[in-house]
Amino acid sequence: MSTPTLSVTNLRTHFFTKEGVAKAVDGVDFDVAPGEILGLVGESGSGKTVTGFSILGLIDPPGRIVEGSSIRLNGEELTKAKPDRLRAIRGAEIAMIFQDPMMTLNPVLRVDTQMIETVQAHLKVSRAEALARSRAALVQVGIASPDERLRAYPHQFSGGMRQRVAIAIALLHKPKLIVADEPTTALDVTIQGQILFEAQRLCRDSGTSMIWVTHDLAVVAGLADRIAVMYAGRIVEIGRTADVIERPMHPYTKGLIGSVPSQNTRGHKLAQIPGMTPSLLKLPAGCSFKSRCPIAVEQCNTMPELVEHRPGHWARCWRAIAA
Amino acid sequence: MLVYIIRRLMQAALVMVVMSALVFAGIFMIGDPVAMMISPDASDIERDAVRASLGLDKPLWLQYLAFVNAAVHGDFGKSFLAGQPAMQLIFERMPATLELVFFSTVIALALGLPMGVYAGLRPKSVGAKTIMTGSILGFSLPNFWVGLMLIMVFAVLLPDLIPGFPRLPASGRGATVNVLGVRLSLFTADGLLHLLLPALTLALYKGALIVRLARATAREVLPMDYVKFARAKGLSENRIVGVHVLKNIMIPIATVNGLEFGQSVAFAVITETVFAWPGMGKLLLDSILLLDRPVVVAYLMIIVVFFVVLNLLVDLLYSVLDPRVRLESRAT
Amino acid sequence: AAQELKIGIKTEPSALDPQFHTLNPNIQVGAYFFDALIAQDAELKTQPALALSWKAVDDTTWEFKLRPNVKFHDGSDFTAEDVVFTYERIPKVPNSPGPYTIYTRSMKSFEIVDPLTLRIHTNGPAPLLPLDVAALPILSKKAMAGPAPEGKTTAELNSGNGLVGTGPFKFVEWQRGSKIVGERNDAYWGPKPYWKTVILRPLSNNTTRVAALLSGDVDMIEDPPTTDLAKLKNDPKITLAKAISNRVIYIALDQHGEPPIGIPDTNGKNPLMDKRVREALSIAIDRKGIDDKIMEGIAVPAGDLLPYPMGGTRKDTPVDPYDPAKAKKLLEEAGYPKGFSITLGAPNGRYINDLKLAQAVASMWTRIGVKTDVDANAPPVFFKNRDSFKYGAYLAGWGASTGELGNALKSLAATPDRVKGMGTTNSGRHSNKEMDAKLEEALVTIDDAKREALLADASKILMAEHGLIAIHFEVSVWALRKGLTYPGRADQSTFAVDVKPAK
Amino acid sequence: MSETSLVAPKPQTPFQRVVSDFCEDKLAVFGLVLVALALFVAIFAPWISPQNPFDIGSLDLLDAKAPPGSVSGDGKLTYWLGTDGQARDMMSAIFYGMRTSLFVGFVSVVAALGIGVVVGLVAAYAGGRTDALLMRIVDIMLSFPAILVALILLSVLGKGIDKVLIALILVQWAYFARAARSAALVERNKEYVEAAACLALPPSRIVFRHMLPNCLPSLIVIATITLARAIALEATLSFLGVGVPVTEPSLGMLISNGFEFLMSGSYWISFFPGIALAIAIVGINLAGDHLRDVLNPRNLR
Amino acid sequence: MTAGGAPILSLRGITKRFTQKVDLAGKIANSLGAKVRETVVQAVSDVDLDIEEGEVVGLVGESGCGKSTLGRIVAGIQPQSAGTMRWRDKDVGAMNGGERKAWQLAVQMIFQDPFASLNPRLRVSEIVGEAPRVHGLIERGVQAKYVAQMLDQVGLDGSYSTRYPHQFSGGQRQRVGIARALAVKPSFIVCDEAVAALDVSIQAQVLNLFMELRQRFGLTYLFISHNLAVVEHLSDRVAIMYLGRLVEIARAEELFARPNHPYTQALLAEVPTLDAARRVYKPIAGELPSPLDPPSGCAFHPRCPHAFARCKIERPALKEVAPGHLGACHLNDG
Ligand SMILES: Nc1ncnc2c1ncn2[C@@H]1O[C@H](COP(=O)(O)OP(=O)(O)OP(=O)(O)O)[C@@H](O)[C@H]1O
Ligand SMILES: Nc1ncnc2c1ncn2[C@@H]1O[C@H](COP(=O)(O)OP(=O)(O)OP(=O)(O)O)[C@@H](O)[C@H]1O
Ligand SMILES: [Mg+2]
Ligand SMILES: [Mg+2]
Repeated sequence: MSTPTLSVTNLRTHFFTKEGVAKAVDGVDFDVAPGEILGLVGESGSGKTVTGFSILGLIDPPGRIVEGSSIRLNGEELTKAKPDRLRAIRGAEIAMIFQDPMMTLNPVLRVDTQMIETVQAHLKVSRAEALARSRAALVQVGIASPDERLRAYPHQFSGGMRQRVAIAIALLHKPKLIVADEPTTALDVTIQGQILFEAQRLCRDSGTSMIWVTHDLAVVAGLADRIAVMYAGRIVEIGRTADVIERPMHPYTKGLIGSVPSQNTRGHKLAQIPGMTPSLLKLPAGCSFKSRCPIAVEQCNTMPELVEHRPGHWARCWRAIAA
Repeated sequence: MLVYIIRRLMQAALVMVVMSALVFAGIFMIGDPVAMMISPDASDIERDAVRASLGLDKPLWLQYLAFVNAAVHGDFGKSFLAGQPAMQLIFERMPATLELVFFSTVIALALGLPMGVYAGLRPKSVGAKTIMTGSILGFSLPNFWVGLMLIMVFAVLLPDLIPGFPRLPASGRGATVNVLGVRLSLFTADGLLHLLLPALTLALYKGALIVRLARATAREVLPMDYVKFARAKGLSENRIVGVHVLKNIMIPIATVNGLEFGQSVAFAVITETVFAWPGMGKLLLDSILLLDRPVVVAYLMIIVVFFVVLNLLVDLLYSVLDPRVRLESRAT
Repeated sequence: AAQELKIGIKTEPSALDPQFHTLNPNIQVGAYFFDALIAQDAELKTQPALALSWKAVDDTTWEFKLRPNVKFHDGSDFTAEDVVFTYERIPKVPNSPGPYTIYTRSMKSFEIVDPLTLRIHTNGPAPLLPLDVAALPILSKKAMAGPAPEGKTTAELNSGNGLVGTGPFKFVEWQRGSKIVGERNDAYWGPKPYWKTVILRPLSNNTTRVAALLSGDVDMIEDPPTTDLAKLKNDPKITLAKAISNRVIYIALDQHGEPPIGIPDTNGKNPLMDKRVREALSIAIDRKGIDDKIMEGIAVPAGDLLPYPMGGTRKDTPVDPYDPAKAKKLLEEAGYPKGFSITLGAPNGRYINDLKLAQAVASMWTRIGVKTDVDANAPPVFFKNRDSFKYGAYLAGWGASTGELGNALKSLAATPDRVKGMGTTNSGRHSNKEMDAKLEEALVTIDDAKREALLADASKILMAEHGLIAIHFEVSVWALRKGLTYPGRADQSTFAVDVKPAK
Repeated sequence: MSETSLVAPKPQTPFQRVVSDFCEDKLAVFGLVLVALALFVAIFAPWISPQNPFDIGSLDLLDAKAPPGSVSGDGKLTYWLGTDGQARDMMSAIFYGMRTSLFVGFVSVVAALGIGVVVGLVAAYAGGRTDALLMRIVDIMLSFPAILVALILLSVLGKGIDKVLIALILVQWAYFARAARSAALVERNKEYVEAAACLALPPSRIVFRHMLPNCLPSLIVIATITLARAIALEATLSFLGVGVPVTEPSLGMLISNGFEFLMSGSYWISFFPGIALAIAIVGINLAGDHLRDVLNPRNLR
Repeated sequence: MTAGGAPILSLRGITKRFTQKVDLAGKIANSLGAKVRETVVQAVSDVDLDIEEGEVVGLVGESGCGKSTLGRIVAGIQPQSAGTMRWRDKDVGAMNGGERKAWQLAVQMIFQDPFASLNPRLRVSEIVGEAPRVHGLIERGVQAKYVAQMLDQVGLDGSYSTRYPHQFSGGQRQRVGIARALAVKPSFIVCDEAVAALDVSIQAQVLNLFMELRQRFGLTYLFISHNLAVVEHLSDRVAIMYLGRLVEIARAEELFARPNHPYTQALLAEVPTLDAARRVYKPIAGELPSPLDPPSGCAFHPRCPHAFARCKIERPALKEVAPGHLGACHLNDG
């Protein structure tokens, strides 16, 4: 593998709230290679979004990236970067796409304003040139009559179009990495298809790396090169898509796969993971999944490490192979 | 748009009819205008004559019908007290009130908006808490008290105590210039000086309101996804606060301020009384106390129209500020 | 600027047409621009003005000799024509809320003997005609010419059109609510005013008015509030001018009969019908204390309806002494040893300290056992209540513009009679036939001395009966910046002509 | 299926949560203390006042305008805060004034809130013509000057605190009606309202049992602000001579009456009531402000 | 599913228009030369659908195509503008008071948003127990017991009844919503995107619950969703909706195996599956047109790869293409 675009090691992002310390992300490691799409999967509250925001340095108080974490973009350490440098990186080298397309664009500013300001935030170019770039970006994501669309306000767009505008904004500076946080969850299947199509084409054509966050394994199954499964602030399994889907090693991953309804499940009970995600405020010692795990053993009271059980296929489970 | 205006005007007409009927009944219930105005030396016969000449001898509903009939033809009656068309009296006074309210709005915005946004950005800071506590005083101190205090302090005490402290005029309107046939004092130094204290009195309340509103909306807008997205785009903090946040804050501020503008115009009564400001609020107050019904009715008519126009402007402004709003759909 | 006088007045006139509204501020400002045939001096005694002399030719005819060589502001001559025009215009003024016909009601016809001699024929004996005439400023017939029946209309006069008189000042402008500006009439027939320009600014709020004076916005104000007098007195930059006024503050007691109004605990008996009770209520009032504590020394305890030496007053009028012990005894004699309850009506903001006065009186009455509840209201409400007899007792004021007792007695104390115009403001409905007779005789007696004697008798009867309780005469106060003097006037008017720099 | 492994959140009622959240802000607690103080004084005025300022028989004009700390003419009483122009002990007057002001403020705001909420909710739920009609009435009320309303009432019904109360209610309910309507319009489109409709619950129940509790928090915050406004408005009416009866002065009236004494040096007649008013209002709003944050539905999640 | 017999619910020509009328002001404006027209959103057009007792019918379509509106009409929350709805062979429009209430309670709805659909200020005991009590199904005294029983049915502990909605997770909230519906003993449940807001793992729990309840109480479902996988998992029959109209109805296996309408085909192509093979997405072109101004003819023609001239002019009718399989496409004629 060539040098990764992004390399995250031991990322720990904690929220210091009045109820206690919420360890939203607690020791996450992964790399993203150039042009690679990494699917980050996990149930609600498992820390996917926080991981994304951590990479962009957008954690608001009371949250903080804890000492000892490391996020490297092409070798540059971001956790130690100055605010100005971070600002320069955001939007230019790392871009982000948010979940809800209805909320990510400022409703009172025209689309051109929101695009031009992004161009000008990182490049000293004239308005006209910024506009030309913006137009080009809209064309790239397949928006028809871009000139007209530029002069419109977000509310005049459908959800799918808005999400495409958001992607266009992310593309303006040809970033090395795009963090897409559930960008299709709020959209229809047909529109989701369009967005997935754009994303795929993009990475293929421009070599941009992407982290695609979702809670729906099915979405990333056909898209991602590799999949990372998160649970309670940690990555519990990571590997090539085919490996993870077809030969999952962590019981949680298995549970997830089993709970996806499909043709084959018709008339049957879906497999379901019992119980709920434990509160991040008081995680039990050891494996945080043990209370819901069908195959938990005594050993699970100590935290397992993320171990490469097969080539390129890592899992954080004592019984990974046994399962 | 046209429909919208027409709908508004129809509602205004309705409100006017009800309002004038209420005023007729109300003044009738308060007392006898003639008893207020005529010389106490006058005999009953002379009083009856005056009543007849002012049309007050007829049954109330006849008086009202006569009024409506005349009003439809554009005649809103003559002031009992001044003998002049009530509308004319009010229009004479209107510029003074408008410029007072306008100036105070400017002051309130200039002071209130930055303070409110600051308090919204740093809600836990000492500065924010001071601002918020101060703003409570701003809208809870009675207007007349603030006005009189300002007069005492800036027109009397400070200049007396500190030699060389500029003495602000305590009352009345300063030199005026004629702008398109309207007398305005906004454009002369003397005029502005006279405006200062009364405008400040009015601005205190408004400013307090703006501070609170700005803070509240800032707190609502800041956690929005689009603010975070703006950060993710790498925009500078200045642009985020100054454009993305501020433009969203301006929507409620503009709406509320527009409506408050109307309220202030309508009820600048107290400030005008305290500062002997020759505006229409003072006219209204005097007219109410002297039961000068035509003026009160005409005044309220004007205010209704004024509110309608203002609402319209506010809605227009609203649709300019907030592109999501289409006027037709907000027709209430 | 030099020779500019700015006066903070309490109330703005409603019109500049001197025949539109019989309102004190109108009358006051009228005197800046116009003269009447007769003027009233500071004590309200008649003085020659545009008329040099006048006399009653017979019971129903008065003859006036007019002052020669008087010019209107527009340079035209003043003649009897102008006077007749003026008087004849009065009934034609439309929509007047306070018509001047109350001053012309006795006038039957006018006779111009020669340009400077005028005779007025009256409906009956009109002893007070000179006083009526004094209330009627003379307009210029020429300047007043216009298409309306009344010549120039009120609206035109308000804008200055036709506002041409013979008075000490010429009209410059009126910005409603803001200021009235006059300029010295250099051709004035009388003593010329010192001031080149005079500006009247309406400042109705007491505190604002004082602040305006203190801050130098104005040179002089009317009626500083009593609470500020002490401070103003000690202020080295301010002088005060005072004059006892023609306004009496009194309490009227309901005497229409039974059941009483607002007295719930006497089993339907009206204690106020009893002279002893009325006396008790009067002597329960500590007029001196009120004068000191509430009026800050600007009131004179009253035992009559006008201060001496105005027409019909007696030099030795006694003021009811403060004697709560005796008051209690009188109540006991009258059969109210435990007193009773009563509501005292009062206006709020019509007379100097009216509300505080009512409260003080209530407190004093309560101390002798008459539990008093003050019902103070905004003036329109007060007047309505008073005129519809809602009060068992009410506090009010009366300023006899004529400066003689006939006016006050007729309005406040005579038995109400709609046709004769008697007792128009007698809402306590006190009635005393003996007094009525004296008064009615006085009202048709031309001879001044005889008339005044009759009035004195009438008022003596009234006061002995305690038909009304007179409390005090207001003392009018003006505050001026140091270096100005003002002699003060009994009618509470502020005339810029009389304001002069101190020598 | 098992739900037992779930970490059960403490069964804390919203009320308990509000209380515990509220107590976190020192300033708000301080505000609450001020309010408690004001309420104490107001409620117990007749028992803790040195003098009954309503009993005009006990006033001796000779003691008028005594500075703070003077002793009364009969030596029985010390006027800690001085006396006013009527020889009323300022401290007693303030206690009673607080009573009147808070009474007028609270009652008028609560009543106005009640009327406004009903009108606003009904307008929002019914929509159409009912809505238009109710809102026009609100418009009329909003443009009707308070002083005119007060004057009409005083002249028709006579003098009294209750009349001032009615005037204040008449003037203020329209604000609440507007606010309640816009809050209800938001609530009306929420799915829980549809759910209630689907359960065939009667409309009155949907409006008052379901929508109302969700509209109230924002209205209560408006109410704390309006309370301050109401007290100020009452003071202004007193200033214009159409306020509470002189014999039952409110703080606003004490301030406005005392104001004329300010220039002559008898500062205490206006100053102390002013301080008292400020304490009450600042207290109410400090507490109210924080209450707003605590009641914010977003914190309910 | 019972063969034969009257369907439990039968819709004929159900249409829903949202109209903004031209009022007096508009008329005046028109007389002044403005062109104010009535705006009509035809959210549901001419829907015919029979649902048998015990059946699960899936309703699928893009956002804004009128699924929720149809669901609300069925649940009696909104009246239709035209068409008739028969409940157990009785015209709903002609029902008397008692029948009406029985129908209203018999048809219940479960909503998409587990946060907005529960009143945040009511305790669970009230949320679930209020309606049965108000409607006299239970006595006040037994409410607590009844609520506990309902909660138990949806797999929640009875002790939760004193809690407020915010103290639950999304899946639990959805269960409370289901308990609320079950509490009035319905026989028909409209699920409007009832699992769309839930995580996959929770979704599975809720879907299982639906299946279980169906078996236990013989419930009939109208299951609205845009998630084809979920619909496929659950439904006996599936109806596809496009811009207010039903374009295809068939038994689930049939539909997924042999989609007739081009829109259905496109939809199926989009469904993400747990298929680790890297897929090449090829989306349907274009966006959903505005219901304010629907295309002429077949509403799908602007996006349809097979569209020809006739599609622009004539609207295809819903015709049987195979036994029990209805489709609305001109291709079926050729
Ligand atoms: N500002 C904050 N303060 C306290 N805790 C927070 C904050 N933001 C996030 N968290 C906590 O961090 C955890 C991870 O949140 P995150 O948003 O990353 O989850 P997610 O995996 O993106 O879930 P979802 O699928 O619902 O978006 C959650 O338990 C959340 O409660
Ligand atoms: N009350 C209403 N007034 C006007 N138009 C409405 C109203 N309710 C729904 N509509 C319109 O009817 C159409 C269908 O709406 P509906 O909510 O039924 O769609 P849906 O298929 O449920 O969409 P989604 O998947 O987004 O929930 C939409 O265009 C919508 O804008
Ligand atoms: Mg997330
Ligand atoms: Mg829907």
